This record gives sequence, structure tokens and C-alpha cells, in this order.
Amino acid sequence: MTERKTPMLDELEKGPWPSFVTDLKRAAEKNDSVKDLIAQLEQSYEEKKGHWKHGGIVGVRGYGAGVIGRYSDEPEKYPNIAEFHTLRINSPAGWFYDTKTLRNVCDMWEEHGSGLLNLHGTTGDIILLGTKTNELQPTFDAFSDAGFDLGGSGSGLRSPSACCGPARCEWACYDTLDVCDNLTHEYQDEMHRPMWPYKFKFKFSGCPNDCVASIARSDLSVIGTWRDTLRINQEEIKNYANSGMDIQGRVCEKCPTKALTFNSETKELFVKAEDCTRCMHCINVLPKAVRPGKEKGATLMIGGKSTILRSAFLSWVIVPFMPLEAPYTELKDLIARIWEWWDEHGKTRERIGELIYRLGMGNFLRAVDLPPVPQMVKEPRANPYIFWQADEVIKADEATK
Amino acid sequence: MTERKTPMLDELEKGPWPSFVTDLKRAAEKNDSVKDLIAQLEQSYEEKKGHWKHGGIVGVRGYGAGVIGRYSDEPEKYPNIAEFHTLRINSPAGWFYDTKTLRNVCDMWEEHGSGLLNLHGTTGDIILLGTKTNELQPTFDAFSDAGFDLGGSGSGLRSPSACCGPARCEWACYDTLDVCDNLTHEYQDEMHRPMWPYKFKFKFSGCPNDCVASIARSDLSVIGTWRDTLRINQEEIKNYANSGMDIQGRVCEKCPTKALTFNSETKELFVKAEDCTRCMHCINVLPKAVRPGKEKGATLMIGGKSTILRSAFLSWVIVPFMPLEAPYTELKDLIARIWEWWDEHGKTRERIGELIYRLGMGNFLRAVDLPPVPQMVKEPRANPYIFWQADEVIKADEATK
Amino acid sequence: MSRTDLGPPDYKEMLPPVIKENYGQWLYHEYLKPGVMKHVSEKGDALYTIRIGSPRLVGLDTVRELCDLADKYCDGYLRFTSRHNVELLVSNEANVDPLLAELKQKGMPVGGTGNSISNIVHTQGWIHCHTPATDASGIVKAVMDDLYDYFTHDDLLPARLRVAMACCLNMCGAVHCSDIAILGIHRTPPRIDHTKVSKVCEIPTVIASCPTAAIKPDPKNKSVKVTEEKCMYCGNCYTMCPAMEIMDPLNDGIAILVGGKVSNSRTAPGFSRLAIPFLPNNAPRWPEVTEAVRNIVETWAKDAKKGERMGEWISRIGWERFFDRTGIPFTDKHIDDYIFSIPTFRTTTNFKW
Amino acid sequence: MSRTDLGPPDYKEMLPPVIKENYGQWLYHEYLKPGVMKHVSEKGDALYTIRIGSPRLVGLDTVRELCDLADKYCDGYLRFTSRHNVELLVSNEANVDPLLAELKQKGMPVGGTGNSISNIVHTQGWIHCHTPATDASGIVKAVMDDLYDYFTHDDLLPARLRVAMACCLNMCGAVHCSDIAILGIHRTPPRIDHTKVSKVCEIPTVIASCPTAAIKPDPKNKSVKVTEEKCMYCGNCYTMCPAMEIMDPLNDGIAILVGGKVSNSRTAPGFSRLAIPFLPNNAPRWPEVTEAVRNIVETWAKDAKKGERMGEWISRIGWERFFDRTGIPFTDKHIDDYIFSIPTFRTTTNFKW
Ligand code: SRM
Ligand code: SRM
Ligand code: SRM
Ligand code: SRM
Ligand code: SF4
Ligand code: SF4
Ligand code: SF4
Ligand code: SF4
Ligand code: SF4
Ligand code: SF4
Ligand code: SF4
Ligand code: SF4
Repeated sequence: MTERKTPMLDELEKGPWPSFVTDLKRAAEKNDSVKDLIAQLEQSYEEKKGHWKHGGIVGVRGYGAGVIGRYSDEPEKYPNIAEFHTLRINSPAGWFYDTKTLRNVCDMWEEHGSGLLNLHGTTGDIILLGTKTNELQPTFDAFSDAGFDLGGSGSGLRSPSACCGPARCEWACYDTLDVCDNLTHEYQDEMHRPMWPYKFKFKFSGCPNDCVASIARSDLSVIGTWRDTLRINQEEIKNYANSGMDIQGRVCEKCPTKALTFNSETKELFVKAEDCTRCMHCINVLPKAVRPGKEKGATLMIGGKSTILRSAFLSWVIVPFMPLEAPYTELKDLIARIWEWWDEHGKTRERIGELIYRLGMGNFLRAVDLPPVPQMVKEPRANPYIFWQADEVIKADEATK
Repeated sequence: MTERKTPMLDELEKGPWPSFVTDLKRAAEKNDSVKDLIAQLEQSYEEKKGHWKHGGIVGVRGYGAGVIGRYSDEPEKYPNIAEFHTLRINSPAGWFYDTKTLRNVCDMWEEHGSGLLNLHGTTGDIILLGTKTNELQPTFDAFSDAGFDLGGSGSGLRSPSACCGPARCEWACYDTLDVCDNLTHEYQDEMHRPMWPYKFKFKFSGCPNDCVASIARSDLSVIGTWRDTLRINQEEIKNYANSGMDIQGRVCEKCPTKALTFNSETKELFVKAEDCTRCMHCINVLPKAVRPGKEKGATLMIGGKSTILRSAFLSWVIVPFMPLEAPYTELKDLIARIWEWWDEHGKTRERIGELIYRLGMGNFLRAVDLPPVPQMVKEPRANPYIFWQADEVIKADEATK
Repeated sequence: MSRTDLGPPDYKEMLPPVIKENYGQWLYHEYLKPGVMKHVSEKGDALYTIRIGSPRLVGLDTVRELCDLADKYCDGYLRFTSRHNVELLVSNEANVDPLLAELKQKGMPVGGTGNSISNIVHTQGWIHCHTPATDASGIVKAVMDDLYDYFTHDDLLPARLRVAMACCLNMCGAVHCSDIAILGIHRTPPRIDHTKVSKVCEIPTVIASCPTAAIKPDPKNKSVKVTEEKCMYCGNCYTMCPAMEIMDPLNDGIAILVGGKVSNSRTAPGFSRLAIPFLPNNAPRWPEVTEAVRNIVETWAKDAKKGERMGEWISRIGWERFFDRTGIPFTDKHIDDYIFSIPTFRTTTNFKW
Repeated sequence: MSRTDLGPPDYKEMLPPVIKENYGQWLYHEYLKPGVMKHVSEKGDALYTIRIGSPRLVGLDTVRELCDLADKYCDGYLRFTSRHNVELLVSNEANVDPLLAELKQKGMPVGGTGNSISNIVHTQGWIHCHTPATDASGIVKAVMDDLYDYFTHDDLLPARLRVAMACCLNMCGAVHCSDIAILGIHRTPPRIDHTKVSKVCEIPTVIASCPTAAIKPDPKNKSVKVTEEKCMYCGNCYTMCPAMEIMDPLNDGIAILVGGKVSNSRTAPGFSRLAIPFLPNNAPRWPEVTEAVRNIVETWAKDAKKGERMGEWISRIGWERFFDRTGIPFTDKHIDDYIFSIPTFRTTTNFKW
């Protein structure tokens, strides 16, 4: 344990935004590993350099995932963080908690670890930040007894996450929390025992506002939408107009498809349903007056990911509309086909989007049995390098026979 | 010489559009090779298959380009087109002719070849379509004596071409014909003795309407533009407005940068100069009232090409503005630097655009000594894979010294 | 002996006097009728241009006929356009109508200006090339016959219409940026004549020529072999090596691409994109092709706003609607799977049903 | 023994009663003030949400303090957002003001709704990761201090502002689609410890890990070598092989990317794009970074139209203007040279001076 001055970190206690340094210092009062953490961090600040070594393989019994091993590269100097692993605890769908549960989390983590946590990790887990190898199993046991389980890591399914959806949002086009929860339970094995080419992420957003950034941050993005016409409450339109809202300027003119017309005499708003692309803009600006349609479901998109290796991809449409009702059989069947193909053809560290890029959408669609539709593309190919399947051309030898 | 019925080609003499078959038949009356050509073509129509063999290397003395060798694959059947090469004759800039010259072309070609020609080839040459190997040199000699020379082919400079520009168009921002002519004369060696990785094309358009499709079809596209404000003649605006032209709808609303405002009271049109991207739209619709500015020159763009290999590219900006005055020294210096770099680094059959794609714009710009400017990109890179030059980073060993 | 490196003839010597005198001083132009333009200079001089459609592949009789017309009405001056039309350059206004009358009588089409279809830029096809998947001149004739009225009128279409045709994917016709592109395509891998490969081809060059790395050495045969699943029939290897036959009458045919443009007017230049992956090679008049082109043109003409070129129309209504309205089926072929595929995928939920 | 594969706790059990009763039946919402929302259901029930900024990296004291507040005002219910803010879920309207008063007194920032900056999504940095080029929590603290007013107000910005931070280009913070992205970058090739490579790394995997094929086997050393001109310092090899040190205090630092978004509202989602290639790692308060971010935010705030997010503003004015107005120099670094570079080049003459 190293006690030392932290003039640089102290600077980060100043200013109005809540300070993680203050939290670290408070935690350090009760936990020696945090003292070492602070000291090592101060050293990083001085040297402009991290001081963690590559994680070795650590974990809990029966699991291949959920723990990130971490070791200080100066264990003699910082013995209390010689081992300082994190556990990823799968959070409840939508990140809703009661205080009883949350206090229990605190108590368990006080007993078994540093007392530091991320609420939440960017994938959505509760990140228990820092404990020793021999505490991993006891920590897991305690959390498991309390009804928690580990999240994902490594080359497996990562903890799915969902926007608050029907629990707190009027725009949810399907039950994001239930799908998230249902699928997470369904795929425990895929999450806990990584065995794929690389990681795979699901994120569930209830509408095209995409409040969990699923299109950017998940391999399979499930985004709520509707098939019929958005609903307009003309009374509320009048109220907005009367309250001074510039409906023509802020709504109609910004509609990307120019599907809206506002009659400034009658103060009525009309939508040309077949032009609307359900971008949500008019709904967002006029939440009391405009709402999604009634025939609801989701658009499924594939391939979203960050930079490594072929640069970042945004997910793209593979199923324009799928109704999503428990037990989500159609969705699960499709997922099974996708994973099977990826597992068979993917190279190590090749995400599904990159595999499709390498082998082509045509091959992907045939393999997972999805019909090609124009909604999948912004625009068709510009090059003439079209592949033809054997049954689409006439074989010369057949013809001469 | 084969005389035969041509029921399929005969079908193409029907209809209002002038028929190449009629021209072939008329030519066949005077020339036996055209009779064979017609017969072989009829066979191609029947079989749905071309009947030309790969061109061997044929040409004229001192030249490595300008002739495309062509041989029938059924020379016994069509002896008069056993050899049927084309000569590419470099056309005058802008394709202006007097009849004396054109009649002379006819006479010479009547004597030496099939009497068929393309006016013009898609690169812009006069294509003399079909003659025998032993006629190549005499044909060339005759044309040379008449003041003509061969155009390009193979891995060298291709015949540059230019829109009619200042000769017949009010919008030309530089002298397309003169630049085209000047550069063509300057680079005779590069055109006639191919020695590069692949072909290289110049095309010169006097304004962004790009009437020679230079952006799509040339490696170095030179497109006229202006640096100051477009000029508006308010009297003529009034005339247009009075004649019923919907200036607001057809001009202002279609201006891509919304740089125009029309005062429907005073019938005046105003441009916000710093927003205008010189797209030509307002000028095109109101040719009597709006014209380019006065400070004229050209935008230079690189990389345009068709499909092979890495798919088609459109040229992109490398010099937003270059004044173009004879003797075009600045332009020629740049061209020299571009060719030098391409020649040094290009692989066989790699066009300049593909080389830049492979090695990166940064390397290209450094090599040809052009400053990077935002006009070169639609948008900056989204990936973080930035290359740093040795002098931009601190070497570890230097620092420790 | 003839001189070399003379370069092209001096363009200045072949300009009509009215152009020499007003060079660089043109002020504006007007369309008098389809195919007839008047350019007026700052000095007030005028030049009348009569544009005539041409099959481009012409014989000497036709050229001499054009010279006769130019001599009679144009003081001996004429030019050709970047789309291979003929332009008769009339300095004397009085000659315009008589010239038009004679052209009419001769059946020579006047048009191609303004909101019309101009000539189809095209290539050699079976007339002269060794890699074509179809003919060029024949299809062009059939399509121009069919769209003839759109050439001679400039008030039937929402905007100009530029059609191009190339007989193989080398795209000498620059079809890659046309409102409508008619493109000859092969659809089967090259058939290798192993006995010839080592004799007529340089094996490393052949291997390097393949964009998808489908060609591997076949040392046993002193030849090469092709991984068929990787081959997209570009014919590059055939260009490098005649022993790799790419022409295949059973399967060669035509693809149609749409929505490209070249000018910077309003919108940036853009590529033509696949509309119909394959139509059969039905010489001599390719009815499937003329029908398909007409369908696209007429759907556009009916649906687009004034001034909207094909691609502008499509980007307003969306590709999903383009396929709906034209009735063209969307297939896996339409989805890009080459180098720049990813940016063409729909990375948004904003689409139409 | 503990059970495995239990899965996450049942979310249904932790929803407040007002949510259970109105699940899926919310009708609309209102912003009462920055950070305070009211959701009303079809039945007329209301839920009040108070959003509090959080450093995300918290100790137990903070969590327990939040629980105390939730117990006192929210019947024990709270949630966290996808951007790691805390949301206190108040069923009883009467509790809203007292809660806000207590939060104010405690100095806990309420805000992040509507047209404000919300929390910065970020990553581990020097706190816990092995590849960072910078710290995450420290920069976030410095930037949020600086932009604090934009969190607690929702009328100072043209639209919402989403900033993300990742400490290396793995981009765990999903910075690739943010209005402003703060990104740790390395700038020098890995330094190879040849004595360790064969012991701790699988050489073929290391070679395969390099996106630019810069790594070649070095059989003499039983190691690998790196072609430095090809290396763009992604650190992929280091992730595969700890013997290839990528951290370099002399040269590591920060890049700023701008204009990305995630929502489909109005415009499609899009990537953040490079604005500033490099800023130094000046811990503890990274003044160059806070200054750069503030400059971009304020230029946007001043110049954008109401409702225009960063990227929408930039695409209206053009990148050439973005660089002008922010005063950020444009360099060769800004021009893409990776796989999808070509579609980012300006293939039109339509640009601004
Ligand atoms: C903890 C967390 C950051 C955080 O502070 O919140 C994290 C931390 C790490 N990520 Fe991540 N990633 C985390 C969310 C993400 C996200 C965001 C998301 O999931 O929404 C992304 C971008 C989305 C995506 O998946 O592409 C992300 C993209 C990566 C990548 C690049 C993947 C790619 O295909 O581009 C790597 C590199 C790798 O896999 O080797 C990576 C690797 C890592 C590793 C395991 C570093 C490594 O190679 O060993 C980091 C361990 C840090 C540590 O010591 O704990 N992490 N990582 C996030 C997980 C918390 C959680 O479970 O809730
Ligand atoms: C004659 C002409 C077509 C025509 O009917 O007008 C033509 C004919 C040929 N082109 Fe072309 N190209 C012709 C203009 C073009 C153009 C258009 C242009 O220049 O504006 C292009 C597209 C622009 C470009 O350069 O990319 C063009 C792109 C190609 C390509 C693909 C190049 C690429 O990088 O993608 C090839 C393939 C090759 O080089 O092997 C090619 C190859 C050929 C060859 C030489 C075929 C071959 O591999 O041997 C053709 C010889 C036909 C023959 O028998 O005469 N030709 N070629 C055009 C030249 C006439 C002239 O000199 O005026
Ligand atoms: C004669 C010619 C130049 C030459 O040196 O040969 C020419 C001449 C003129 N062009 Fe062009 N353009 C010529 C090929 C082109 C091309 C190239 C092509 O078609 O391959 C383009 C680009 C086409 C494209 O975008 O795909 C072209 C895009 C334009 C435009 C932009 C149109 C647009 O809105 O996109 C204008 C402006 C207009 O018409 O409004 C224009 C305007 C003009 C004007 C009005 C310029 C003038 O003031 O004289 C000329 C008469 C136009 C007409 O035909 O209605 N010219 N013009 C070419 C005639 C080809 C033909 O026979 O049809
Ligand atoms: C609580 C949260 C969902 C959750 O389950 O955690 C949420 C909740 C709401 N979002 Fe969101 N969004 C949440 C993250 C997001 C994200 C993801 C992100 O920021 O990483 C996005 C995409 C951001 C992007 O595009 O980069 C997002 C894009 C939107 C939009 C579209 C805004 C736009 O014009 O681009 C709206 C509509 C609006 O505000 O006009 C919206 C609207 C809303 C509404 C009004 C929905 C409703 O009716 O309740 C909620 C309050 C919004 C507010 O904060 O003003 N929400 N929202 C997330 C709060 C994060 C936070 O703490 O700040
Ligand atoms: S994604 Fe849609 S449904 Fe989900 S919280 Fe955001 S606005 Fe509501
Ligand atoms: S949801 Fe979007 S596209 Fe549809 S009408 Fe509203 S603003 Fe227009
Ligand atoms: S490119 Fe411009 S200058 Fe040249 S002919 Fe066309 S409109 Fe005139
Ligand atoms: S040239 Fe184009 S951008 Fe400029 S004002 Fe005219 S229409 Fe607008
Ligand atoms: S397009 Fe192909 S077949 Fe036609 S002329 Fe060009 S190279 Fe020959
Ligand atoms: S046709 Fe093209 S893709 Fe096929 S083997 Fe030949 S070069 Fe390769
Ligand atoms: S962004 Fe990089 S350094 Fe930061 S947590 Fe993720 S992997 Fe680690
Ligand atoms: S840092 Fe990246 S680019 Fe450089 S050698 Fe390693 S893997 Fe290759």
C-alpha cells in the first residue's frame, strides 16, 4: 500500500461536475486497493502512460466470460492492485433498480472488492471495478445468490441492453425490456462460454430515436417501427399552433421526405403516409400531438461495430419489419441462422458485419434465408461485378448435350 | 469476299434513326472488306458472339500507339477482314472542321481503308475503322502529310479532348481549346510511345456543366470555375419574371446551397456569394440574366475512370482553383510531378486514381507538393487510422538522448 | 517520309469567321426549337447551330453529304459534339430555315438539345472489339428508333436524358455516369484453353489482372485455374490472355443501370446504379432492352418534377419506390458486394414500405 | 454452490408501481425544467423523472447516497440511463420540488435533457485498461466542468449535444457516432520486445491482427517485424501480443472527431469525422482539449439554426466552412486513406472557397 501525495488528481476535485477522484478518495478510506489505485493513477498522470498489464485468463467456475483480468505493471510498488480484475454483472433490462437491490450490490461489493463500480459499463453491465483473483469466485457466489449473474466478455455474446421502452416512453414500438430479458436468458450459454470468431452484441431500441445507440454499437440492432400511418391528434396540433409553435418551419420544413402539410388556416397537420420514412422528427417536436402508428414491430439491422479492423460500421437493414411478440420465435430462428453462418465462415476477430463485407450480402441472405428487398440498400451497386449462381446460367456442357 | 443475305441486319435499316447498317451497305458497294464485315456481323447477330481476335502488336514507324490491331477469327471465311485494324487520328480541339479538311479525310480513307469511320471515338479521336497491316504506314503517311497525327492508345497518354468552350459557349471559364491543343502538342511523346503503368486521360470542360464528362472519364479533369461572385443582370431577371418564369420555384428553391433570394416585388435576384458553390444551376436556367464571375480559372481533379479494377471512380478535387493562361506552366509542372510519382509507384494496369487509393492522398499530396485543403473532401476521415510522418513525432531514442 | 509527333491540326484554322471574331465573347444562347440554338455575342453577332443525330459509325457517303450541307448553308463549317452528334454552324440567319427544310426532306433527325434525349454514347460491339458481350450500334439503333420522339422534341421530358451503351464492362462508353446505361455483361467464368495459356500469355500478369484474386497458378498444366465462386466475369483475364475465353453466347447479355449524371448542376455527379441485372441478347432489335428503357423513361417522365433528372427523381422518391413504380424486381444482384459496398447499405431505419 | 446461467435479475420486479400500472400506456411527456420530465399515461397517471449527472465511476458512498434519495422521494425506485446518468423516478408530484432542493443543496447536477449536453459516455483509461493512449475519467471531468452550464440548461444550444470519449481507438465509448468525440490515439508503431514475442504471443495471430498487413514474420529473431510506413498505430497487435508495446508517453495524445449522430431523426445516423488530429496529453486538466471542445461547441451554438445538430449544421455549411469558422487547420491527416476513402473524396466542383 502506497500513501502519496496526488497533486494532479487533486486538481480534478475542483469544478462543479461530480468528481470521480472524490469518489476514489472516499473509497480509499475503506479499501487499500483503492489507495494503490489512486497512487498508480497519479503516476500515470505524471508519466502520461497506463500501468496495467495485459489480462491473463481469470474467471469463475463454469464460465469463460464476465471477468476482465488486470494486473499492475508495478506490483511491488502497488501490491494491493497487483491483481485488480473487474467483474461484469449483467444489469436488469432498462437499468431499473429498487434501492433494496442496489444496497445489496453495495454490501456485497464492499465485502468482496474495491468498492468502486461503473454504473454502468458502456455495454450496459454493472462493472465491479477491481478485486483479487481469489475473490472472484466468492464475489460471483454472493451475487448469484442475490439473483445476479455475469455479463459477457471475450468472443461470445455480450450483455444485451435496451432503452427504457414501454416502461417510461410513449414511443416504444415493441417491448424492448421483455425482448432483452427474454433473449438474455435464452442465450446464457452463448454469453458465458465464448466460442465464436469474435464478440456479438444486441441492443434494443423502442423506436428510431435509438436511445441505446444500437445502430452504432451492436451487431444486431433491433429498432422499433410501425407499418401503418403515424397518428395525429388535430386538437393538440391546434394547441401547439396556438401556443406559438412554428409548425411549418420547425416540423414540415424539416421533415426529410416533405410528407407533412400544415394548413395554417384550420391549424391542421396532414401526413402523406406513403412518403413518411418514420424518422420520428415530427413526433419528437410535437409529442402531444403526433404518435407512431398502431401496427408496430421492429426493423432488424446487422453489422454495427467500432473501428477494428475494417473501420467502424453502422448496422444496415436486413429485415424491414418484424412483429415482435413473445416468445419471439421468428427472431430467434433468424438469430440461430445468422450465428451458424458466422460461426462457420468467420475468421478470428471478424465480426459479422465484416464477414458479410468479405463474402457479400448475396451469400449472407441466401445462407440465412432472407429475401433481398430495396430497403436493405441506400442505393444499388454501381459496379457491374455481379455474381451469378450456378442455377441462373446455362452450363455450356449442358447446352451441347 | 463473302456475299450473303443479312436478314437480321436488314431489320436495323428500319425505323427513323439513321442506320449504321445503311452506311455499312453503302460503304460495301465500294469496299470488299466492308462486305465481309457485314457478313461477319450478321454471323455475330445469329450466334450472339463476337468474331474478332485479340489484337497483335501492329503500328506505324516510330509510334507505339494509335493503332488497334484486329483480326477476324474466321479469316478463311472472311479473308478481306483477316486484318482489320483501326487507326486513331487525333481530332482538332473541340471537333471543329471545315469541309475541305473533312473531305480530304474522306479521300484519304477511301484510298487506304474500309471507308468506315467513327466520328468520333468516345475518347474523341477520329476512328478510321478497318484496314490491313500493310496499309497502316501509307495511311499514316497520307494523314501526316495532310496535317493529322495519331491519337493515343495503350499505356500512355490518350488523346485529350475539350468542350467547345470559348468558341461557342458563353460560360467557358478558360480557353478549353487552347489548353487542350497546347498540352496535346506538348505531350506527343507521352501519347505516341506508351511507357506508363496504364492509360492516362485529360479532358477539358469550360465550366461545371462538364460537357465532355471529364469528371467521369479522365484521370485529370480540368473544369472551369470562378473565384468571385456570379454576375446578375437585374434587367434580364425582370424580363424572365415578366415572361412567366417561376424564378422562386425553378431557381431559388433548386439552388443546392440556398444562396439565392428572389424579391418578387422588385423582381430582383440576389446571391449570397460566400454560399454559392458555382453549381451552374441558376446560370443554366437563366442564361440571359446570370453568368459566371470574372476571376476565372479551373478546378483540377484527379482519378476519374471506368470500372477496371477497383470499380469506377469519379475525379476528385486536388487544386480548387488554378488560373489557366498560356503557356500553362503551373499546370504542366504539376502534371510532370503527378506522372513522375505514378510512373515510379504504379503497378501495371493501375491508374493514377487507384494508385492514390492504394497509397493514400497524404502520400500523393506530399509527393506532388500540393497543400491539403478541405475542398478535396466531401467529409474528413471517420476512422482514426492516421499516419504520422517521422518529423511529426518524437523519436523515443532522441528523447532519451 | 512523313513527320512524327505533329500533333492534331490547328483548331483555330477550322473555326468559322463568326467564331473567330467572337471567340470568348459569347453572351447568351437561346433555343429556337429542338436542335436549333442561337448564340449571341457581346458584340451582338449571332451563330445558329443545327444539331443532327448521327449513328456515329458512318461511311464516307454520309460524311460527304454532311460536307455538302455545310458548304451549302454554313460556309463550309461544321463540328461534332462530345456525344457524337453533328452540329451545322450557320452564320447567316437566312440559311436556317432552308437548311432545316432540306434536313427534314433527307430524314435527318434534328434535336437533342434541352430537355431531350441526345445521342447514345456508345462503343464498338461486334463491329470491332474482341471482348463484347453484345453489339453496340445495333442496340443503339433499336433504342433510338424507339425513343425518337424524345430526340426531336424538347418538351416531353422533365430534364435532359443521357443514355450510354457499352458492350462490356470496360465501359468505353462511359456508361458509369449516365441517366440510363445499357451495358453488355458476361455471366460465366472464362473457359481456359490450357494448351495455349503458357504459349500466348504471361502467367503472373494474368494472375495479377484478376480483381477478386480468383486466378491461381496451375503448375501441373503450366497454366492457371479459376476459383469459380470468386469470378464475377469481368474479362480482365481475357484482355491479358486470349486463352481465357470470356464470350459465352448462351449467357452473355445486357444489364441496365440508371440515375447517373456528370454535370455539377444542382447535385454532384454520380454513378449509374443497377436497375436490371440481365436481359437477353435478342438481336437484331433487342425488344427486351428497348422495352425496359422505354418503361424507365416513361415512368420517370410521368412521375418526376420539372427539371428533375433521373437520379434526382430517384433520390427524391427513394430506390424502394423506383422499383415499385417501374415494376422492376429487386434481387440480391442489386446489392453491392465489391470494395465500396458498405457505404451503399441502408444504415438507417428511414425507408419507405 | 452458486447456480450458473441464472441471467440478469427480473426487471419487472424493480419497476415502480406507477410504471407497472401504465406499462406500454404512456401517452406523452413534457419537460418541466432542465433535467425534469413528466410522463403522462393514457389513464392520466404521471411519472416525474429527475435526471442527475454522474461521473459513472463511483464509490459505494455515492451509490448509497442515491439510494437514500430514492428512498426518501421515490418509494425506493431509480434507474440509470444509457448515458450513465441517474434518473430518480418520482411518483408523487409533491416530492419533486423538495427533491430538487436537496439535490441543489448537495451540489448534484440536474439536467441533461432536451437541448443540452448530456453525460459524456466514456471508458476506462488509466483507471483500468491496458491499451489507453490517455485517461478517460479525467478528461471527462475537465470537459464537463467546462461545459457544465450546457448540462444544467436546455436553452443554450441549438439541439442536443452528445459527446463521447474513448481512450484508444477500440472506441469502447462508441465515439464513432457522436456530435463530438474525444479519442485517445497512439502515434508510433509498436516497440517489439523480440525476447518475449515467441514466448507470450502466437505469431500467426499477431500477423493476422494487423489491418494494414504491416507485420511480417522475422524468423531470425523468432519474432515479427513491422513495416513502419504501413503502421497506423491501431494497437491491434498489442492486444494480441503484449510484447508489442504500443503506449508511448512522448507521442500519445488525443484526436477530436465531430458531427456524428445515432438517431434517425430527420437525417440518417452518421459517423463522427476528424476535426483535430492531435492534442497533447496534458493531465490533469487537458486544457487544450477543453478549449478545443468549447470552441467547437460555441461556434456551433452561435452559427447553427434551431434544431440543427452538429452534423446537420456542418452538412449545411460544408466542411470547408467548418474549418474556417472554428479556425481549425485542415491537414493531410483529415483526408481518409483507409478502405472506404474514395467515397469521402470531393467528386464534384461544388465546394465553397
Ligand atoms: C468496460 C468497457 C468500457 C467501459 O469503461 O465501459 C470496455 C472495455 C474494454 N474493451 Fe470494449 N469495453 C466496453 C464496451 C465497448 C463498446 C460499447 C458498447 O458495447 O456499446 C465498444 C464499441 C462497440 C463495439 O462492440 O464495436 C467496444 C469496443 C471494443 C473493441 C473494438 C471492437 C471492434 O470490433 O471494433 C475492443 C478490442 C477487442 O475486442 O480486442 C474492445 C476491448 C476492450 C477491452 C477488453 C480491452 C482489451 O482488449 O482487453 C477493455 C477492457 C477494459 C478493462 O480493463 O475493463 N472493446 N467496447 C465496456 C464494457 C462494459 C460493459 O460490459 O458494460
Ligand atoms: C474505340 C473506343 C470505343 C469507341 O467505340 O469509341 C475504345 C475501344 C476499346 N477500349 Fe476503351 N475505348 C474507347 C474509349 C474509352 C473510354 C471513354 C473515354 O475515353 O472517354 C473509357 C472509359 C474511361 C476510362 O478511361 O476509364 C474506356 C475504358 C476502357 C477500359 C477500362 C479502363 C479502366 O481503367 O477501367 C479498357 C480495358 C483496358 O484498358 O484493358 C478499354 C479497352 C479498350 C479496347 C482497347 C479493348 C482492348 O482491351 O483491347 C477497345 C478496342 C476496341 C477496338 O477494337 O477498337 N477501354 N475506353 C474508345 C476510344 C476511341 C477514341 O480514341 O476516341
Ligand atoms: C455541344 C456540347 C459540348 C461540346 O463541345 O460538344 C454541349 C453544349 C451545351 N451544353 Fe452541355 N453540351 C454537350 C454535352 C454535355 C454533357 C456530356 C454528355 O452528355 O455526355 C453534359 C453532362 C451530362 C450529364 O450531366 O450527364 C452536359 C451538361 C450540360 C448542362 C447541365 C445539365 C443538367 O442540368 O444536369 C447544361 C445546362 C443546361 O442545359 O441547363 C449544358 C448546356 C449546354 C449549352 C447550353 C451551353 C451553351 O451555352 O452553349 C450547350 C447546348 C446544350 C444543349 O444541347 O441543349 N450542358 N452537356 C455537348 C453536346 C452533346 C450532345 O450532342 O448532346
Ligand atoms: C433515458 C434515455 C433512454 C434510456 O433508456 O436510458 C432517453 C430518453 C429519452 N429520449 Fe433519448 N434517451 C436516451 C438516450 C438517447 C440516445 C443515446 C445516446 O445519447 O447515447 C440518443 C441518440 C443520440 C444521437 O442521435 O446521437 C437519443 C435520441 C433521442 C432523440 C433524437 C434526437 C435528435 O433529434 O437527434 C429524441 C427526440 C428528441 O429529444 O427530440 C429522444 C427522446 C427521448 C425522450 C424524450 C423519449 C420519451 O418520450 O421519454 C426521453 C427523454 C429525452 C431527454 O433526455 O431529453 N432521444 N436518446 C437515454 C438518456 C441518456 C442520457 O442520460 O442523456
Ligand atoms: S428509443 Fe424510442 S422508445 Fe426507446 S426510449 Fe428512446 S424514444 Fe423511447
Ligand atoms: S416521421 Fe419524419 S418522415 Fe414521417 S412525417 Fe414525421 S418528420 Fe416526416
Ligand atoms: S462545359 Fe461549360 S463551357 Fe463547356 S460547353 Fe459545356 S456549358 Fe459551355
Ligand atoms: S450557381 Fe448554383 S449554388 Fe450558386 S447561386 Fe446559382 S444555383 Fe446556387
Ligand atoms: S466496352 Fe468493351 S467490348 Fe466495347 S469497345 Fe470497349 S472494350 Fe470493347
Ligand atoms: S473474368 Fe475477371 S474475375 Fe473472372 S477470373 Fe477473369 S479476371 Fe478474374
Ligand atoms: S477504449 Fe481502448 S483503452 Fe479505453 S477501455 Fe476501451 S479498449 Fe481500453
Ligand atoms: S499497431 Fe496496428 S497497424 Fe501497427 S503493426 Fe500493430 S496492428 Fe499493424
